[in-house]
Amino acid sequence: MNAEHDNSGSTVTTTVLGADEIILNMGPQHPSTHGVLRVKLKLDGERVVGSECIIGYLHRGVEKIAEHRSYQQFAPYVDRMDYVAAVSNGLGYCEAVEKLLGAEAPPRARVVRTILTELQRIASHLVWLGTHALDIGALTPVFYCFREREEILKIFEKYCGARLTTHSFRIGGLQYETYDGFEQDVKRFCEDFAQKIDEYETLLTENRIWVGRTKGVGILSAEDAIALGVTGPVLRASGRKWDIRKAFPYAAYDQYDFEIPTGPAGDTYDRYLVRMEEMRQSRRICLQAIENIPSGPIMAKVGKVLKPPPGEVYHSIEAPKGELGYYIVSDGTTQPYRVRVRPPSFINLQAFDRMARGALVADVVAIIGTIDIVLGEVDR
Amino acid sequence: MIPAILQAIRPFIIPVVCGVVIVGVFPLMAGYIVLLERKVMADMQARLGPMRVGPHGLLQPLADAFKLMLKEDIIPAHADWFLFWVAPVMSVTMALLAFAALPIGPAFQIADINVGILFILAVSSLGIYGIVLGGWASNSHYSLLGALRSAAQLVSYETAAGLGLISGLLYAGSLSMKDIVQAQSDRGVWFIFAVPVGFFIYFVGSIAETNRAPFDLPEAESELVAGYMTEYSGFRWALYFLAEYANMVVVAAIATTLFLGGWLRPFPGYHQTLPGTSIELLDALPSILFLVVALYSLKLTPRQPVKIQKIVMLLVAGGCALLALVMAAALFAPDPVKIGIHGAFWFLAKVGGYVYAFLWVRFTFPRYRFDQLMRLGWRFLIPLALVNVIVVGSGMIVQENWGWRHPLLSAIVTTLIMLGVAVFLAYDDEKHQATVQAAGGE
Amino acid sequence: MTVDKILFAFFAVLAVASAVLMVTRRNIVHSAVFLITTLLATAGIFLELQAEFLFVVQVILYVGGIMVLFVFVIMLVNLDVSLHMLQFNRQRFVAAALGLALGAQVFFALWVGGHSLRLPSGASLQLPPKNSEAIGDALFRHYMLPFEIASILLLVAMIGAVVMAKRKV
Amino acid sequence: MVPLEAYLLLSLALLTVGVVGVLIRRNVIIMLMSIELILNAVNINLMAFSRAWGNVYGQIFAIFIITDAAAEAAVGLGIILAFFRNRETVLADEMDLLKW
Repeated sequence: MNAEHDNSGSTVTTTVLGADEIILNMGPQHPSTHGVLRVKLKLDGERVVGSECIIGYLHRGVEKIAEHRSYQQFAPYVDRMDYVAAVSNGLGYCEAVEKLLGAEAPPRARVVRTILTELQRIASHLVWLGTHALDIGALTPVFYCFREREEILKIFEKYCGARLTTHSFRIGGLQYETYDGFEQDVKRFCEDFAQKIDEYETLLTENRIWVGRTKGVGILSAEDAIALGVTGPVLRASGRKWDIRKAFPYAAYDQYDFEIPTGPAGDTYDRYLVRMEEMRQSRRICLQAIENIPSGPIMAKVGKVLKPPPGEVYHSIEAPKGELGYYIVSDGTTQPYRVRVRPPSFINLQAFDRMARGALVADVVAIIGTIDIVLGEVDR
Repeated sequence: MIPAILQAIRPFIIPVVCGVVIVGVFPLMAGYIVLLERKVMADMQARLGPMRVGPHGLLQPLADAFKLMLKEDIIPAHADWFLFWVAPVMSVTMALLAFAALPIGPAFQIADINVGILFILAVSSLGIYGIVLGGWASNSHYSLLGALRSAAQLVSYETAAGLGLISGLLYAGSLSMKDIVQAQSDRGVWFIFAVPVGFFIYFVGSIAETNRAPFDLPEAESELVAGYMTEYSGFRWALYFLAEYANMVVVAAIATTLFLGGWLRPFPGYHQTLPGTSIELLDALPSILFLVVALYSLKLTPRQPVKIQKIVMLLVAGGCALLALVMAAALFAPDPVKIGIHGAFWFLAKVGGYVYAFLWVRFTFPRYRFDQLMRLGWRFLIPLALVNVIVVGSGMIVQENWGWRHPLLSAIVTTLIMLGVAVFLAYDDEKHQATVQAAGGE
Repeated sequence: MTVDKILFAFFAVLAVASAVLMVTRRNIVHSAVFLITTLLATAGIFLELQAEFLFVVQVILYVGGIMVLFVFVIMLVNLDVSLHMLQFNRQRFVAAALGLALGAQVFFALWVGGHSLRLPSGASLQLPPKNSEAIGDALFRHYMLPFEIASILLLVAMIGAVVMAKRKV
Repeated sequence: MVPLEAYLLLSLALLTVGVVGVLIRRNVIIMLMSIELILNAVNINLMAFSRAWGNVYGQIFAIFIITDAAAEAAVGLGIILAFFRNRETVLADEMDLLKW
């Protein structure tokens, strides 16, 4: 079953195994690997004794493409990495290039960017919650989640015409002014959303089966998480209060008041609680921001042709899944010399083996879900 | 010669006709149970469900059936073709065989076997072979894992569900399906009120036995793709599907017969008559219900966008009106006919309610993990069921010897005792789990 | 009464044929399936003998319990290896001859001495109609001690099986 | 009415097949299944006699035999599993040492 199609140069041997150990291939076509991830599991009965993630089925050479596009031309490509959080990707890239240029977006643009990014965070977490619950067997939350996500996507659509891969930001600020009624839409959404989160929580948080399936599953200690470079909600659930929004504030985050939730145990249940609380905090940020959007220009003066001075820059933001960093080297021409992306999903996926060892097959599904990977970002 | 043969086959005519009706009608009915499931699911998930084929998706089952029949029939390479072929047939045969002893109303029963309920349990316990052999014959890890899980799960939960049934059977004092209903009529109480804990155990056990969520591990989509059905497609897959829904109806029918009063009308002591007639209000309820549905369909008819949909909707309205007419006419028919038709209505209504509870549970709860499922079965349900049998038995003795005439009195006492036992078991299980986790797994 | 005979013949032929297939099949799973068929045919014969309760016990316990255990174990031990090996052992001809000789001997004994056994004709007596009640009566009135002993046997077997199958005792 | 001899003959046939199965197969699981076949043959006898005598005592004995078969299957399969774990074989003629 697994020997003949092994075209990935993997290191797991499929030689003679003991009577109890079998190798199970999950994916790349599997309902709960969230795309084209392939996981090779070494099983002792139903218990995982080893695992290997085999990636690259969605590799498109995004970083290489960057070397043959101008800075503006490359911006839409980054949306295709983490396609459930395209706005965040765009923000990271635009700010990195702005840093390289020495420019800064005007205040109004920064506030609008913050609002849209936080909405995107909520949308991304909603996708995570729905699919995660579906993996664990709860059929209903996914529809509730997508119902609310739809509202967010509608706001995006009204703002820039696109729903999924929005390309809503430009280097130096925004392309579009906010539409009439933008504030009302966001406000209405945020006000309704508080009650919606409670609705999800009544379905899951206290549910014995849900707690049984997630508590104590896929434990990742803070030390391990840091050693593996894990960031985002996964790290915070392990108890470290690390959030780029607080540590190196970007956009307009320094103006707003919000909490960074952390979890005590670093298990799947804590990651669930952390993400739920993050949605509440995102809502809070949106509500604060929408109260007071400064007026003024939305675009800094960066010129039509971007020619950053030679040099290099690393800029990272807190994407919904963790630290999303862009490392850009300029050789003074209109095209970047090298772009390297630090995708949170890719790094977080490294922790999978640590979490899955000793778990049961059913837990593997929960663990893949709880890392919250998007294969477009892992493979790039 | 011919009269002799006629004489010989005469006792078989009615059962054979009933059997043919069930085998012929049930697959269609299963299709509509699927439609119902999808509609209920859609309702709970804030969406519409199938709307395309026919008005409100009413022709969807037929479309699905045609699609499944036209699909390519794939037998995987290196599969054991004989068992691969035979397994789904086995599954569906055993599931439909159980219908032989189900009393759908006092008049409509293929055979009143004096070990009826055991017969149904026996036959439905054979359905496991369809799953296990199918999973093995597919020659796939997912299928085999699903099959093994299924075998372990069915064996465990059959025990619990069986013990749950026994507590009800203690009250019934018979294994014949007809006598069980009769006993409830005589005692004047449905056994769900006499042994609520037994009913609860059977409910959980029957969900697990039919592989429905939250116990649908053998076909857990997110883990094992589709479990034992992974390699099946087209019509064979449809057979498995049919077997699953048939099993669902069978367990619902057992529960209805033993715990929910079978074909008996609710509130037998309530005798409010309709003004100006001698017809009882509750007896007239079915026809009123069908009439309302018919009128509602009629109201929806002009709103259908396509002509063919209008026609189908009109047919639905006509069908419901016809049923209402039949139910109403039965009120004036001689007693056996009246009880037969109305009994069938109440029986099917109760089965429908039980199945609805299944669906409700399915869309509300996440899925158990395998070890949790086993723990729930062996550490909670089976001990609870064992204690329940003893407590209910003792309660009956006490009731008979001490002269507690009212059946509900001992029911209340035994239920309170059982609740205490359940709390204790849950507490003990949690403590055990804590020590296991403290010891670091295993 | 012809229905009786037809049923008996059908089940008997089914039982013997699948028993033979069970012994001769190469694949263990097929063997198990044929044994299941034999057991079901036997259950049919029980039904034909008006022993409904034993019919149900046979189906629930034998087919639904014991054979599930067999199938389960067959699937746990891997089968591909033994499939290609020699299926019968070296003394197979002698053994088969001896087995058949035993059968022939008993048959001969029946043939010769069957009339002197004074077996009841069967048609004369009827079983009590309520089969399960009669069995319960007999079991708990006259055979209480054997019943308890059987339960202890089961307990012992259960403990034995757990100890055997456990990895670390 | 089916004569009693017919049941005895059927039982004899199953017994013979079972005995031959135990003797000629190498696979322990099939040997165990053949033993089940023999027990089953006994059951048919008992049931036939019970019917012939018109009482249920034969059926009681059949119940005990089924109990016995269950116990035997559980322990036997337990041994086979334990053995398979040690030696990775289920063939009877490879079980030729007292200790591994």
